[in-house]
Amino acid sequence: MSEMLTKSAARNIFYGGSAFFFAVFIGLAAHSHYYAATVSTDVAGLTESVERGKRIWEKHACVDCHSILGEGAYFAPELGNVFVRYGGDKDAKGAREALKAWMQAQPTGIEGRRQMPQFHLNDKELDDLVDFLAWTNKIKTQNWPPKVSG
Amino acid sequence: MTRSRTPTLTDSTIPDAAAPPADDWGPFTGLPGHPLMWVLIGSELLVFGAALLGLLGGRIADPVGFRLAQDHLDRLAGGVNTLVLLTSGLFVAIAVVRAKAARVAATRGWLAASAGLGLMFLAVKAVEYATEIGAGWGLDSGGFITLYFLITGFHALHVVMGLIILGIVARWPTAGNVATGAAFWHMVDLVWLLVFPVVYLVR
Amino acid sequence: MKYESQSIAKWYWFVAMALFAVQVTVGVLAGYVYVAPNFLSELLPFNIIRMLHTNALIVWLLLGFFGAAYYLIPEESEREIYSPKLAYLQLVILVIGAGGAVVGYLFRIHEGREFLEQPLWVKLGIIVAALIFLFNISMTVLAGRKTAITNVLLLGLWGIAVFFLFSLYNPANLVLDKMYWWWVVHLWVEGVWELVMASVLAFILLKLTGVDREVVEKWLYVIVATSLFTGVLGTGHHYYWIGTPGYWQWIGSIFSSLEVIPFFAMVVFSFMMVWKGKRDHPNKAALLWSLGCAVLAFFGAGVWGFMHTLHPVNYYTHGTQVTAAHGHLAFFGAYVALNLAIMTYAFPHLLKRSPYNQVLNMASFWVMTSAMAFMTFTLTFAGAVQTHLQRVLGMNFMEVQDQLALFYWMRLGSGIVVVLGALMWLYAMLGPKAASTELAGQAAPAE
Amino acid sequence: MNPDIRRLLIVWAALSALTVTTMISGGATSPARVGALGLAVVLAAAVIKVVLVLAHYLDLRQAPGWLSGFRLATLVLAAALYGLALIG
Repeated sequence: MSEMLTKSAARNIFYGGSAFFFAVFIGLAAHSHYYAATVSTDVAGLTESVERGKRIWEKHACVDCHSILGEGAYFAPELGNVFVRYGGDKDAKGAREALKAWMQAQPTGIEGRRQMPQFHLNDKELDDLVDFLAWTNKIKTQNWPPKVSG
Repeated sequence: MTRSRTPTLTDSTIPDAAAPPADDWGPFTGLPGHPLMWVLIGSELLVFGAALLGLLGGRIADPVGFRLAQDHLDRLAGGVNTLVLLTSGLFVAIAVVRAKAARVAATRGWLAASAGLGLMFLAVKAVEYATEIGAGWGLDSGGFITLYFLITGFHALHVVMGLIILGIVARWPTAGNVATGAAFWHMVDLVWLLVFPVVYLVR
Repeated sequence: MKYESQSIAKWYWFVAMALFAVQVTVGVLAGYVYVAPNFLSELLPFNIIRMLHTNALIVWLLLGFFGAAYYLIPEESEREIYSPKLAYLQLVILVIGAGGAVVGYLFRIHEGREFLEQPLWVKLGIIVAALIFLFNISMTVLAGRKTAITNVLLLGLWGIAVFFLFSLYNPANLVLDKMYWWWVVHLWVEGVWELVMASVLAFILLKLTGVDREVVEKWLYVIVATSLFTGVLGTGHHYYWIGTPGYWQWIGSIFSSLEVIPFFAMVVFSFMMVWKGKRDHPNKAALLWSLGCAVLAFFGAGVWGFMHTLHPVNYYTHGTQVTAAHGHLAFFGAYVALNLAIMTYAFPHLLKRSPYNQVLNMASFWVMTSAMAFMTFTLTFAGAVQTHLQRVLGMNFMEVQDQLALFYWMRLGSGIVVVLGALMWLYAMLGPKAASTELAGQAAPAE
Repeated sequence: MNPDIRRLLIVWAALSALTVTTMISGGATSPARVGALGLAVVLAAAVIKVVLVLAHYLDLRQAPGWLSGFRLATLVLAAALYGLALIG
């Protein structure tokens, strides 16, 4: 039966098996795509200002200090739920003002404290960024993070 | 494209040592079917074993929710499907015997019979799924329902994969190919022998 | 060196070595900012330092892989590289892209997704370079002898290029952005990179131990099969908390627990090969790096990955220093050590020397490895404390970070030692002896 | 009859009988709960079936080392499943 013990048969099983798992993965990813685009995110609330906020988030590489939904650098606090940490669930306006004020007050320059750069965002950009963070806060994340501390 | 004439270190110039025979697969030698198929079989058994342990572990955390969902399963259909797969396994095992005797037509006939039962399994499963989905169940319902769909769905995809493999080995029905394809099919069968009692009956 | 065009590898590896030095140096800088946060905070903020650290790592590892491909494919395929000119063109594009990215980062020119911060023009350059590379390599392989090593390596390299394309997709919906971002990141490091790793390791061991090719190649298929059978659906362990459905918790937990299998198989494989090997190869340093690679990958990627991959654990540890610990040892073990192994093996051939500076090279292995292990333990403890204070007790992030100061000092210390080890290694590779130990032609040691 | 096929038929008959046993003790047609003893029967039948499939359908009787390895693994798995089932 040595004809089947060849390496070319091994290669075929390797390719076939991998293709099988990959096909399963693609199928589940397609379902997850649908889920993310309909169930877990606020699609109606994904306004242009939220998108602009996301681009500002990217332009300044915020993810290279902060994490968002637990991904990113771990140098600065998690921001996926920062809106609720600032009380945005109870007082959205107050949280917005507090976040903007925080951004504008950076860097603190306090010795021995981690410093956040001043990005010179104008008021509209700050609003967009807060819109993005508020939108992100509404993503259904299977109840992560465990504590509001992020 | 000239070869370098520089004297070189010998490890690049030593020809590969005389190769051992192609059917020497170390510890895998002697397994029926291709050794790499057994790597796949082993991986699958680990996956399903872990999933079943996960299911019963999850059940400890939420016994009531699990029971309420589980009571809606069609246990009779699950039992019938067990018999279908076992019979299908018999047919494919006979196909292996015939393939060893190089009886191509008989081999293909038994493979086809086996695949037919595989299709019947899928049909029964589809009826079950249709009822359950009609009752509002979905892959992301959570708890028992999610695990039920994941485990049986992943198994059903293996049946589909098995049908494809049976088709391929029916096209090239050498003894080795048929043994390799049969090994996969039996693995699908074997997994169901554990899935059926644990998912449907443990309650 | 049997084929002229293998010397292409040398130039790729020179660039890789330079970026290696940059990567570890910037890493120490980042570690220093952790303990002295005001340092350079205006001139070079942490986010820029970090993208330099991670991007330099990724690019030098890729350059190392490209070099490895150019080195081993001629020997495996038994012919010269299809077009050395294209290979050098590819290198020039990559150097311009990498250099442009580094300088750009210093001036805040970057995009903003983790690890994919390269400006669009650099991404496109990478894609062009990858296409040139794949064309060149595939033409060589197709025309020559086909071995399991070239097969697997080629599949891995094609996978790298294909999945990189997802770096161009950046939708406004953060969840979708993250979902496909992992198609680059996870399917690279826990998918196709493993194919490159396994095939390069197989090549080195084949050469160093003299074990039959037949045996090596069968093992190779077994290992890469388990990598992809587990690793593809193992992507699920990144889909727990980013807005994807809950079923990934089960899929991710089950499949990624099994991702340890291929790494374990690589350890068994490497030691078996050495044990069964008939050859007493003089390049002991290359052997040390190869075995070290398998073992450290097993611990870093396998064990440290498993530690926090089950979803009930990950719920608490996700995005803490535990991840940092795992990331550091996994990259060092699986991919840094692999590159250092193949370079250590191949450089004497490329320079037409007998193996040189072996003692220094091996010393650098132990220095770097001990320091990385220490760093990993430090970060693991930091992560455990952080998880408890922040995720269980709910303490504020910065308060918790203040509690971790001691760990960050120790991490900085181990980082400095890593840099020393890296410099030792670079000196061993490029220093004076490399230029003086002329190979005595036919009097090469019996191997 | 070909002895191999006769053997396979006997194995198939045994597997079918065990399946019917499983369905009865597992209450496939009744809504009643399954007790500890019923579960033990169900899982024991499953283990025997798995081993029969391994040995005869998969022909692992040709490779006794592998067969006993798989048998042990199945037993351990079934024992763990039984334990979890009793707790839950």
